[in-house]
Amino acid sequence: MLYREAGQFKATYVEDSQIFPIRQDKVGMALILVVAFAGIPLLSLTGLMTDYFFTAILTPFLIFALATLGLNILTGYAGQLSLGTAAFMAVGAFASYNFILRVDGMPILAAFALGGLCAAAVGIVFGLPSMRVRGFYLAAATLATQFFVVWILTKIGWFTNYSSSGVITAQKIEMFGYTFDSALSKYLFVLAIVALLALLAKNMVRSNVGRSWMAIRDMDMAAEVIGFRPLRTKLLAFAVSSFYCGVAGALFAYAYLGTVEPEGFSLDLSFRILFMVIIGGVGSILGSFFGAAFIVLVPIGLNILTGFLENSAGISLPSGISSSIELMVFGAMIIFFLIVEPHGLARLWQIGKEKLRLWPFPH
Amino acid sequence: MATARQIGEVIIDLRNISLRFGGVKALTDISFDVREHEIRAIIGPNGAGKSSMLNVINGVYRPQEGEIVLRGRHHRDMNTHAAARAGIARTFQNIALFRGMTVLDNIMTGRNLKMKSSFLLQALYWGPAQREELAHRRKVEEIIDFLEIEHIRKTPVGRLPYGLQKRVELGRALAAEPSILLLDEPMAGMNVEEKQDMCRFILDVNDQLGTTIVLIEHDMGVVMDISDRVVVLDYGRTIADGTPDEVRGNQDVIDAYLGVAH
Amino acid sequence: MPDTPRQPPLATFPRLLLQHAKVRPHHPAIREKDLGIWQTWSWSQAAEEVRALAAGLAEMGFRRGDNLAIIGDNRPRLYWAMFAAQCLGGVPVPMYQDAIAAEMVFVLQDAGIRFAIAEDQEQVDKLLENKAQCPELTHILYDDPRGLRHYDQPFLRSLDEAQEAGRARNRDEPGFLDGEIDKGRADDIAVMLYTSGTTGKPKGVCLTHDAFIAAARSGCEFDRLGPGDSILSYLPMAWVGDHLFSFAQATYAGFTINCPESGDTVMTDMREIGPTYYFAPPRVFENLLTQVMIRMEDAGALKRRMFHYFMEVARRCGAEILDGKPVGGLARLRYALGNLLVYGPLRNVLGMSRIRVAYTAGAAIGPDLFRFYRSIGVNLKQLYGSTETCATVCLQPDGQIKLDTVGPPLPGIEVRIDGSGEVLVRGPVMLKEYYKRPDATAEVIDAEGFFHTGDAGYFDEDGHLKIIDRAKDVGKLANGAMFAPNYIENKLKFFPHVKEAVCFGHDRDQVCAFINIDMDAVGNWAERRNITYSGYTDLAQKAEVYELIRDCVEQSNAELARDPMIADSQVHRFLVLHKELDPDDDELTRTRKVRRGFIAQKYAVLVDALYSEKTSQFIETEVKFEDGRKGKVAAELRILAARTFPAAAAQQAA
Amino acid sequence: MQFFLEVLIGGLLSGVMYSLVALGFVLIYKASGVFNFAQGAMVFFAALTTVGLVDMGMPLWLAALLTMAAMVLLGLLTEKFVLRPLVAQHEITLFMATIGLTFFVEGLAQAIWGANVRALDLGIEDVPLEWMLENANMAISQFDLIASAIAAVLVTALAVFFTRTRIGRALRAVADDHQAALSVGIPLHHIWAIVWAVAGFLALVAGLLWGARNGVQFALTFVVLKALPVLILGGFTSVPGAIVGGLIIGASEKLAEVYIGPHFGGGIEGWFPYVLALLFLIVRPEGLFGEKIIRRI
Repeated sequence: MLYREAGQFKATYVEDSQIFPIRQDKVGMALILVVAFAGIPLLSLTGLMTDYFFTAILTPFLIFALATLGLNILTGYAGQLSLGTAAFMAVGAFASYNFILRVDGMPILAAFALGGLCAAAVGIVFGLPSMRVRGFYLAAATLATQFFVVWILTKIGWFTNYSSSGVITAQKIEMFGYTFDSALSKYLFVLAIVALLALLAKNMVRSNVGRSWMAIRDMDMAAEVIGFRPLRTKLLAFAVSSFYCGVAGALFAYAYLGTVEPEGFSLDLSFRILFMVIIGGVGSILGSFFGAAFIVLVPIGLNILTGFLENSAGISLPSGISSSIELMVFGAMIIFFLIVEPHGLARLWQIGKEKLRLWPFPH
Repeated sequence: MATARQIGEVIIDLRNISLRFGGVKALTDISFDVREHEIRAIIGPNGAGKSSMLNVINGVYRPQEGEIVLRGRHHRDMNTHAAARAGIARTFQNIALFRGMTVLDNIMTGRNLKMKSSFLLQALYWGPAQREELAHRRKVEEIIDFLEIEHIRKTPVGRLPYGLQKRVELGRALAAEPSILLLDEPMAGMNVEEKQDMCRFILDVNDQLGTTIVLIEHDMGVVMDISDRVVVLDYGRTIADGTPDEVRGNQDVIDAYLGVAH
Repeated sequence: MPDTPRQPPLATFPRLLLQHAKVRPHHPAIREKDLGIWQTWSWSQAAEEVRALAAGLAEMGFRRGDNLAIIGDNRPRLYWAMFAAQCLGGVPVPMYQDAIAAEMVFVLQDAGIRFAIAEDQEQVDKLLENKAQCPELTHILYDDPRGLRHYDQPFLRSLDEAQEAGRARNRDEPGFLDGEIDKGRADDIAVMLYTSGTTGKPKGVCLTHDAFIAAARSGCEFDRLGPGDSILSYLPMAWVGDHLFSFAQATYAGFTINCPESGDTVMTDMREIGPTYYFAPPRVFENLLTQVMIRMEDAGALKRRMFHYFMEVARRCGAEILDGKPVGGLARLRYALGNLLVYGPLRNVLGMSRIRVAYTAGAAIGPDLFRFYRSIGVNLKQLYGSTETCATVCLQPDGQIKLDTVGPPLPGIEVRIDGSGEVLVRGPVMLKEYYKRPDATAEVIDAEGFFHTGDAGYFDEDGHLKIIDRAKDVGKLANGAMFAPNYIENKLKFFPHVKEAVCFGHDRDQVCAFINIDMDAVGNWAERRNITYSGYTDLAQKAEVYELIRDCVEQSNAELARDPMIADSQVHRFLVLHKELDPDDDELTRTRKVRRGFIAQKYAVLVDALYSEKTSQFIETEVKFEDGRKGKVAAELRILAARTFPAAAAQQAA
Repeated sequence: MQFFLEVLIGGLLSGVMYSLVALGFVLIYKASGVFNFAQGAMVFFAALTTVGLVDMGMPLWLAALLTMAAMVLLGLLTEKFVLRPLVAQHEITLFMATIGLTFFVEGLAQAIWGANVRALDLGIEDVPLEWMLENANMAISQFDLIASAIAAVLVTALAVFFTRTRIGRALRAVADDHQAALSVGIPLHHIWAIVWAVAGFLALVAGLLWGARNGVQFALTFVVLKALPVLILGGFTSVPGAIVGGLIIGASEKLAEVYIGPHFGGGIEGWFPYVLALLFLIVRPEGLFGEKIIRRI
């Protein structure tokens, strides 16, 4: 209905292969970016938005979206299931920490990039079994990453700068003499990085490299026969995915938590990011954002609900119950989505969009 | 229709190929050759080893014995990547398309060996990478035009009917601009009209691009119509080899194949 | 728009083309959907292509006065071929691309074709088939080389080759082509269009540059068409409408024409391009509406209700709002909401969002159908004209749309109704002559210079022309009342379930009809009711289908009863034909007009049965399949009586 | 040498426990092609339920019996609401669904019984066996020995059940070919229900044994993580593989911890089995007893 596409013809392949070939989508995306970069900051300056929105919702949402994007590249596009996402995030976080700590004048962005590259290197090493194994054999192999990385970060004091508790405190984010210490500035910092990396990811998946991933995912034998090299393709997916997770991990430490310990990057975190992929949409860049938003918002919604029940309805709930309920809700949601819409919120969005494009016709 | 293509030298020579899976013999001492620009058919009853033969040629299976001579170079066996580089493309008996991708993207994958842009440039989708992508897009559009599948260009292949999927798969193979095209039952499961179309495409490819074609097909009418030479397999052995007319008259073939299976 | 088009420098189409190339060199002249995108040629590029092609043709021996046959779908190079012929003082003769080979012989011979340009292998094959019968045909050029690699006939060349030769010629002899173009005069024949020949052999209608430029100017000025407009060119190039809208008007005003990828993709291509200017014969509008209704059937209940509610709103006030008539504020508000929710999106999916003006002509359009498009905000108008008048006689002006008239005569056109009710036309847009047929020319142009259209009609009180039927088709019932079969058939055809209708009644005491059901609409209807059927013939003879059609016939009878002039023409008995009327079986013309006389003869046994007491009749008919094979269709056809209404009673009821 | 043996035996004993858990996986995988990641959560659920019931004053045997019923119910519900709607889906999808199930079951267990660590007393003391201590100077836990014995009996019983009984054979048929299984005359749903019930029983036993040893706590869910390398090593479809794999993992993990661990600051138990399994995978992707997969196209 909102889509009025008549007359939007393409006279060149450049126009035809744009990320948003439909004008309405382009305008919509531009609006979202304007709101994210200018609207929200302006709103917060007027005091209508408290820091809570940034520290508890928007910033973690963006960071998780980035990690989800990373996992989606590996699992959604290249079809290699990984349960070690948190480990790659940990590598990114601790590597960035050490680069800044040990190299004088290391620019923060360079440190994050190097952190991501370290994660990519680790990803390549632990992606090697994908040469021989697939499916949940591979998933089990990625669990090894999870345990090994956390163990090594805990056991080797050098990584945590010999902190007795294993906890590190991330350095301040400083660039060009400006310190990103307010909630708003950290949000903008994260937003810029996530927006850029999302664009790059989209470019990759619509180019030959993206097609190579999807080809391996959909029919590896045929992919091999037409000339894709399976191992190289898979390892590249591992590397890119780990890079994204690594950068997300660095942001997790620097722009979200401030202090982290290796155990913070637990298997549970890996699972949560996998859930974001499943609920958001396997093999969809947009879905990564949907999934992250969903998983970030559900506990908040549940908290509000239980708070409401206790305060207004006078029902007293046993302590700790809300985290149990959260687990159950997550579990049920995953099963529900896998059964009802295995392609997640992104597919629902897609269907809705198709409906709008054909409105008033049903199909 | 008059034909201008000249059948040339031997391009693939298969010598004494034997292939076993565990204890099961799939191919036993098979030898035959394929000449440049010809349409070479492999026929035989189910389980005769036809698909295995194609799989040996492009390196999916590695035979235990024998050798493959490709353009005069001797190979103990092939590997898939080297085969693709050497200009061998193929389609599969059970369609092996990338189901999650559109027709356009599927055919684009066929051009991967010709794409040189670095991964980073692709991520930026900038300059040479974009130009390369669009140049190949044009090539792919020509294939789409050739196969008359313009209307489904942006449809995910999983949603297409069988006959069209077969056509898209041919498109993906053609995108590599192969010099040798291996077709594994390209007309299986098609209706008469679809078969006619597919025949026309195969003949056009062979004729206009000079592509050498090795073809497995069940429909005897089609095989006899379009191929230059036919090799007949039965139980993993060669029982006849020659022009369609010679094969048709061969008593072993009549006994083993025509008389029994059909 | 050219400043002074009457000036000699712009008196021919090639000169107009060169003018655009000079004035708006980078403005898109033509687009074609090819290889997935809309390939675009600017006016200067188009002019260059034309120059190459013209010089190439000259190089191959194309001479002043030669006729150039052009056969194919709407393709840029075929449009350019028209210019190329004109540049050299030759005459393009576009031919219907779906004609079978045998049908082409006549035109090839009649026009003395030496040069023919064919779109592709299919058309080349047809020409080759006729070559023996057309010894003069010595050059065949083709656009698309696919499949033609092994055609080694020396007279067969590609357009690429011709253009290559032409470019060389233009390099070597720069002044040559301009000299040829300069020789062109306003009263040279610009194009020869063969009439579809409802009766007898086709005649070549010779139309001058002057006439066609006058027609183009008249239309462009009337609806203010300018370079910014664009049109989808999908109707046969041999048809006068396409030549006027896509060739003459585009060349006059400098707007963009768009060629669809293929016949099957017109709908999608239309949606992509979103033309500002559109033409379609009534049957296309009818099919579109049928599609809309069928697709809406599948929608959810809520959406369906919303759709019907707003369609009702539009029916009440949509056309008035479009005409700028006073409409109440609440109705306007409702319409605005409907526009947001239904009409706008509907125009969008139909590709009509940007249409400023759309025409229909060629046959009468059902008033409800016409009103539907206007009410959803498509500025659809009716136009009246014929091949002999460059399709330019009457046109409805904005704001003065009447559902049952074709509007007042265009400026500069004189229209007169003669004693027998026939419409006569005089003006600059008239044909020069029928090619090599002075007898036929004399028959249609009288001493005063009026062209006899062969249509019956009259002017209403506002000076709008109302066309009833072909003059020769208008007959009388046995009781002396007027019988205009087309008028009744059109009424019936407006029902989505009726595809074609053929009415009989001349010199008879009552009217009876053959009906063709619409396979899509009735098939869909049947599936909803779980009626199984094996094919067209089977479906057509289902009792339920007959009841459905009877309902349509009776509704149309009720409407006919309202007009005392034609109340006697109500359909008393009808049958549903066992096969679809088909141009390949000569039952329809290529423009899909019913050949009533031929049908009456072919199915005489059925007509007799209609006028007897029989309730069924066996019939066996030979049909031609697409591949040229022949077969037989046989069926026992049921005949049903329909309720008729006394004229007065119906008026009371209404 | 004595110390080595002590470690080896201790490792083998815990290896038997791993086998027990791994067997639960193999069982379900063979019958329904599902890699049931929720097996660990089921162990946790079973232990917590039993302890909870005992704490409410029930005798152990009754609590165990009721828990068994709950496990069967859980299995049936899982079959109906998770597996049946996902039938014929890709095995990775099923695997991810069981991760969801893991969360759900963990949440459910804690929602009912709370998240506190509880002790479970089976009446077997976790003390070194005196006889071994005196005669061989080796500290072998009495509890481990008894637990292993129980596990070994169960494992053997199941192996026999698989190869000797009609239902067992039907189960194996299901794994190979659903059509063939139907022709045996046992409805597929029944087979799956039986399998999930048996898996629930295994979870219960494992939960009781592990819970009694280490306390009933959330960490019990991690037994699934111990079982994974066992499966990789032994092959997903092989009962003997699960047994041998469990022993290998149990023994090598303990030996590595004792002999290699100190060089790295200890705690390598968490990942060592994985690395071992991975290295093994690269050599033999189908596992010790798995069938070689021929990829046909």
